[in-house]
Amino acid sequence: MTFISYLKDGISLGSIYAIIALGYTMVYGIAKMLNFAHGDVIMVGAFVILTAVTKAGLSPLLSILLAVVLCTVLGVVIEAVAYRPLRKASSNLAVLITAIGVSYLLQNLALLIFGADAKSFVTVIDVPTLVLFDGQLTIKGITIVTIAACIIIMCALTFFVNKTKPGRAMQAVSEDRDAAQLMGVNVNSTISLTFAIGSGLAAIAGLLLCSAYPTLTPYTGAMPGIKAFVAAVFGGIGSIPGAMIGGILLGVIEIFGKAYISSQVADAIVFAVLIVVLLVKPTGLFGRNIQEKV
Amino acid sequence: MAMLEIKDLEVFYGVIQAIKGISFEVNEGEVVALIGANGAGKTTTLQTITGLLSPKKGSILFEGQELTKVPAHKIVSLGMAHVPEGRRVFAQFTVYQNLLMGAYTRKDKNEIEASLAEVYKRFPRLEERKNQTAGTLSGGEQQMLAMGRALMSKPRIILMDEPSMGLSPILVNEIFDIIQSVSASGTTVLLVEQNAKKALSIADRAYVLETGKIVKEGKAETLLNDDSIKKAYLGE
Amino acid sequence: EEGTFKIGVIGPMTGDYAQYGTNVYNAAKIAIDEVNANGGFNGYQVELLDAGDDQGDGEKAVNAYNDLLDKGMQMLCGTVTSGACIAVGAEAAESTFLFTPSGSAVDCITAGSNEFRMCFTDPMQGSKSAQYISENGLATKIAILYDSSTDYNVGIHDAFVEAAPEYGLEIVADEAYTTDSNTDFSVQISKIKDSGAELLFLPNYYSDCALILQQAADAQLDVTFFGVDGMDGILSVENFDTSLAEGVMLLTPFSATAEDEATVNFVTAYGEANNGETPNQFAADAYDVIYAMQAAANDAGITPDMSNEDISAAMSASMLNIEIDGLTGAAKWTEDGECDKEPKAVVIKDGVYEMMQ
Amino acid sequence: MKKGMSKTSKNNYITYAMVIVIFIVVQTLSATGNLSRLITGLLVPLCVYTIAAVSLNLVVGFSGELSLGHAGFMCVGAYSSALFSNVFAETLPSVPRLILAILVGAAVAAVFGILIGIPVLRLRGDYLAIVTLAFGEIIKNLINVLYVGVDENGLHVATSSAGLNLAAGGKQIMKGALGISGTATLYKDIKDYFFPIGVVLILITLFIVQNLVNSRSGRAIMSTRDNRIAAESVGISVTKYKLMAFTISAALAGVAGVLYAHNLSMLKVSTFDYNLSILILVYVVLGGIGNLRGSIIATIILYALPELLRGFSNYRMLIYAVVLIVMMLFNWAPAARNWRSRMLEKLKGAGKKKEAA
Amino acid sequence: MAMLEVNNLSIQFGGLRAVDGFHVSIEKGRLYGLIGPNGAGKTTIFNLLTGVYKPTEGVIRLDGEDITGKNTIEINEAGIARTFQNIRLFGAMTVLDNVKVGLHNHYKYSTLAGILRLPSYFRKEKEMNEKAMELLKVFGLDGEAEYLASNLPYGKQRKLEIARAMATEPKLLLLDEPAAGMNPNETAELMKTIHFVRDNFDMTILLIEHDMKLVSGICEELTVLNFGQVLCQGKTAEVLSNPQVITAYLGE
Ligand SMILES: Nc1ncnc2c1ncn2[C@@H]1O[C@H](COP(=O)(O)OP(=O)(O)OP(=O)(O)O)[C@@H](O)[C@H]1O
Ligand SMILES: Nc1ncnc2c1ncn2[C@@H]1O[C@H](COP(=O)(O)OP(=O)(O)OP(=O)(O)O)[C@@H](O)[C@H]1O
Ligand SMILES: [Mg+2]
Ligand SMILES: [Mg+2]
Repeated sequence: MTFISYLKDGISLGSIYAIIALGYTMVYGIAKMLNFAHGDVIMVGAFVILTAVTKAGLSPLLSILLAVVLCTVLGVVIEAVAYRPLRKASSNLAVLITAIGVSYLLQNLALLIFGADAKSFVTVIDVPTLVLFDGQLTIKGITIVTIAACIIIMCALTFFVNKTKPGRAMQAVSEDRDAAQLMGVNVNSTISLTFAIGSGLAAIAGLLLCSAYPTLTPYTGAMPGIKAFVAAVFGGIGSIPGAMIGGILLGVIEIFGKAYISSQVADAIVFAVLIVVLLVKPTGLFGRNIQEKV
Repeated sequence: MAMLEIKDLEVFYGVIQAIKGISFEVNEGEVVALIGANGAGKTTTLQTITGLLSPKKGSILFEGQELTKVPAHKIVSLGMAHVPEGRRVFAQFTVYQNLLMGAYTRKDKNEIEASLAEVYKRFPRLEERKNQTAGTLSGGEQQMLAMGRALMSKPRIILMDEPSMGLSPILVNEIFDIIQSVSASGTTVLLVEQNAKKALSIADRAYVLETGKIVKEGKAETLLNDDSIKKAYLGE
Repeated sequence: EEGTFKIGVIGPMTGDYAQYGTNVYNAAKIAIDEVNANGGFNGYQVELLDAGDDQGDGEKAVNAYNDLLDKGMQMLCGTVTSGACIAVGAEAAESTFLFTPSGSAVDCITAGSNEFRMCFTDPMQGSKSAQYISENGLATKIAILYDSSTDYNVGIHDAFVEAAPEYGLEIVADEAYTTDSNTDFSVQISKIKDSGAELLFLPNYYSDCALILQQAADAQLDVTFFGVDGMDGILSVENFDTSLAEGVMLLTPFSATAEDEATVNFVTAYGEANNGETPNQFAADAYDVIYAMQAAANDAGITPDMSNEDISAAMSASMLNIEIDGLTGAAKWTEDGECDKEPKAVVIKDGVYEMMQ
Repeated sequence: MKKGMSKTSKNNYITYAMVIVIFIVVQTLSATGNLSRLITGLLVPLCVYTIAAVSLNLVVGFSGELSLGHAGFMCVGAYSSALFSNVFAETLPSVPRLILAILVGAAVAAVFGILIGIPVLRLRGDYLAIVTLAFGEIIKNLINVLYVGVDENGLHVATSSAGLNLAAGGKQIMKGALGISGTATLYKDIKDYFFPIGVVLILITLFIVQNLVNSRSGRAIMSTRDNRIAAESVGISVTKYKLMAFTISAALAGVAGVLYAHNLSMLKVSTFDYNLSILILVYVVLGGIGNLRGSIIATIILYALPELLRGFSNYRMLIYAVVLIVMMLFNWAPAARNWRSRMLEKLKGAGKKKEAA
Repeated sequence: MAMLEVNNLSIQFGGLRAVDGFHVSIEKGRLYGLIGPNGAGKTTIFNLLTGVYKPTEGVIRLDGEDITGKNTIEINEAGIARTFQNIRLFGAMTVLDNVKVGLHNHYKYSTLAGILRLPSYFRKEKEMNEKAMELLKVFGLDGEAEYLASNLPYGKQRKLEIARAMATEPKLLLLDEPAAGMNPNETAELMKTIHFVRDNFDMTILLIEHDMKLVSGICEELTVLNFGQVLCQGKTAEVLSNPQVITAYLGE
């Protein structure tokens, strides 16, 4: 039973990584950039919800909606102002560094506005805990919600990217921007759309992250952002199911590492497993192994 | 009025001027060839017309509309398609998906299906390979795909950048036949070619580009028999 | 200007630990305003320089220290975090008077004879905790959950573990987490639950503890929770459900909910100046530091025109003469710079601290 | 047929000259008392980060791989050398001890470079980036639980403080999250020379990197960056040369770590997290990928910026972020580049006209 | 004995047998052409010969030595160098350095000597420069030695690729569509250069080309490939008049 229970814990934690990784991988796969500010958009989303609920007294649903809208706008604005001018830069590292600048900017703005003190997140999602096997296994409501959200978002994104026209356009843009343009794809708006979706999902991720681990500071998004990056790579860059599976596995490994090896070196264990997996499968679990035509 | 009219076009890469004030026109139904040595600026010209590059000076009128003010992605729906140099197929898409991207701006499913059938008829190889990822196609196959993809938008004018590059002799002939049949079906063609002989033999008119300037123009037959052209571009 | 003392604060004002630095700075400001109103340092007014932000990092702390010296700093209230304090301590040794409110690692003030601290040392908190638990018969089977990547937590943990056998405590679970994964404690909590521990020792800062308490409640972990001074502040975490902290015990020198006049005044003043925030133990320590500096300054008879070295020497000598009764209790100082005061044990009852014994 | 100095070697000499001129200017200012303490304090850290940036540029700029674990190598260099210095604190005089410490730091970091490089360099692009990041974090996590002490029986290594079992009179050197403290104090006598030493180390780093890049092996390294398949087709072993770049870069990062560890009294592993790796990457990218002089200039500007912005107190990190974004756009956006080169042309044109007139 | 002996070479990509039972025998000093329709498998054969792909079946012998299954580097050392259909230069390096990378395994000095600038560094670098300039001169690229390779016009990039391949001092040089993207004049010039190289550098050359003028102009023998299989092999003139070749490849 303890094994099952640990597995459940791992999946709960992993589902949080997964939900962040889904938004991350969207931008990562299409715009071909590591958006280091993604984690901070998550933080902004969480702060918006918290402020809307506690200070403005909005209903939870309305607050979430507000956060999604604001984060979407934020994502689009960031892309237009800070990333778009660098789209044709001679190295794609340039935009990576700018993303880091944006990350600092969001953190420090939040610091000035909300202060440094950690705040507890309020209960926005109220789903009862599931009790199984006479209380031997309990699954928290938020976990169920997160996993459900993950699956829904994963399916929706997969469908969107593969089966809809804007989705196809996104893939074309990720392959070859100029050629996509020649096909009539508006590259700017496609990338904006990508950021809009990614950032909207960040707001949801912020909600779920802070509901599961109810603490919030201006730096709350940074570490989960990195872990989501790890999860996205783990699953295979640009692969939507990969992001989800990568996230969940990351969580499970972390929990098993703590449970069966040592809680002091759990981080090292997670990363060591990641390395081993990548050495065996160099493009991640679901990454396509693109052979270069010589 | 000409279908496509380029006036005093100047294009820069940073501080380097690649196009130094060229003017030319393409009339409806014509095949116009643009020939010139390596680095003359042929590709640059085509890319400027379809908005991938923006000119510093000059105007590009397509059916009376100023293209320099139209964003690149809107150009294809005006009826202009571009087969880019180096093919630029979507490497991870299948052949079929590439062709569908060509019809990105079109809505009517049945018509798209019809175009697809037409392209497959023109390029049976593409139908054979429709589920292969484009990146693993041979060079010639990719070239066919690039042309097929451009045709999927049902363009009124098609710009082709060295479509015969890397093709087998039989395919070169085929491609030129296809260009002719495309032209015969009413599509105007602006053709950039290194294979000047072939290009001139199917073109109505031609322009010769040298280091960013047009140095000669005229009827294709005339140029085909022009001594200096023969010497410089036909290898005779 | 001439005729005023200049005091600097160094601590994390941005970054992961910003809450500690800002608390110290805000409290120092309040204390200095009060001190100026009641006669200043030896009759001279005191000016608080802009906060020296170190983001909790030693190297940046040294930079901040140098910058403050450029700006005329004569005495230092800082630094806030231990690692940074050790780094600055080496620079300030025998040159600038250093008085840290919260640098609790042993080495923070060992570099020079002119270095003092307000808080307890980590090892002392560790062993005092063990002693307290044992003497009051709170438990014998102990579990620990601590951040193994942060010096404060490790310092207390190590000392506690060392002292435990001496006091007849058995450590049945010793679980860790790191700053990089400080949100999910499910495994650690279930291991602790399985270990049969009666008491969970939490030598961590309050923001982590808030999460731990929440998850422990979810897991229905039924033990006594025992914290140290870092736990203080938990009741004022915005939106925290204080019922989760019911029955939690901690050793702390300060309680923001105490009803003595000094505390009430301070908490009110702090809230007014900082849009309603409640000060934590860092703030209280910093507040006391300024008052202790005042006492020492008056005793030493220093004047603003003296050099940093002279001020430092005079203050250090006087530190041994003074005694203050501050927010964190009655305190006096030993020659090695340590503060001699008794930790107060409190228990959280109905959302407020209640003194034990 | 030697036609004077080639363009690259001229470029190299300009870089050396720049470093030396900056050094002389700084020394002069300092000798005449025109340097604030803040700036003086920044000098050695600047050397640390310059070395780190130049060495990272070898990997990012010349071998074309994105490494996010550079701080890990600094960390290894820092810890191994600090350990060495502490162990031999009594047996060796400070100058040879420092030299040996530098070599130890470089060697240990190089070994780690090889150990990590062999498996991971088979990966490409972002997969390689994530694995380097992972290694950095693993190193950090493991050192965090490492305790090392010495007594008359020699070196003891353990994973907890209690596990060391030191004999009486033994001394704990590495204390897990508490790190190593007091290393700088061992070098009090030569502390003033750390800046010149740092500058010499920069020059050596430049010497190694520039000469490597302009040699047979350097060309091989760059060829693997530009086109892996073509490089193999002419008989270049991609793995060998990527590994060479990675290892040399790691060794030099180790040297940066040594300087860091010996300049500061406090060595904490949490300093060397992925944020530091990213920060160094920021220097490299802002200064220009593959441009060593750019790395130096960018390091100086970006490291000093937040320190010089201290006057803006709360807003300084915000301003820093904005400036970083703006500088990146200005340096990298094609539009800005075109504008700059046009301006440059104009300036040149104007200059010529003047000459003609 | 032939310089290159290939027997029963095959490779399978998923369901596609891209090269199927390919065989060829090329004498030392020959100028040999490999032609065939697009997608016939010509480039794939180059990739097999140079170890980019591992054959599913077959044997490759170079000068009697079995090199089947060796990796690209070993094969280059054994004496095969190539150019690529889609140009692969070291774009951010100078033209001169591109060739010097090709010289890498023939002018050796240690990394340490390079860093410390020991005498061997100066000696070898001087030799390398001279050798590289000599090669560049053959292709008329000596004037552009300090240009970045990516700034060269297309035709010159192709030539630089050949120069770089030659720098590795191969016995067998594989050229994949060297005349692609060149106009007839440039092609004519290239033909002369290829001849010159063969004659003066003691090389065997196998080339893929679709430009019949070049093929009929300089190739002495040809193999025609169709659907991965050898359609026809022999003297150039004979092959080009083979009716099968005409229907499958040449047309008209
Ligand atoms: N991205 C670029 N940056 C700088 N210069 C460029 C760039 N692209 C092209 N050029 C230069 O502009 C000029 C014209 O190039 P363009 O590609 O239009 O020539 P082209 O006639 O198409 O030649 P080719 O037959 O080789 O395709 C050349 O001198 C080329 O070097
Ligand atoms: N890695 C691969 N995976 C799948 N199919 C491949 C791969 N490489 C080549 N092919 C297929 O093998 C066949 C032969 O390709 P190859 O590139 O050798 O043709 P080629 O004869 O060089 O043609 P061209 O003259 O057009 O360059 C083609 O149908 C191609 O699609
Ligand atoms: Mg072109
Ligand atoms: Mg080919």
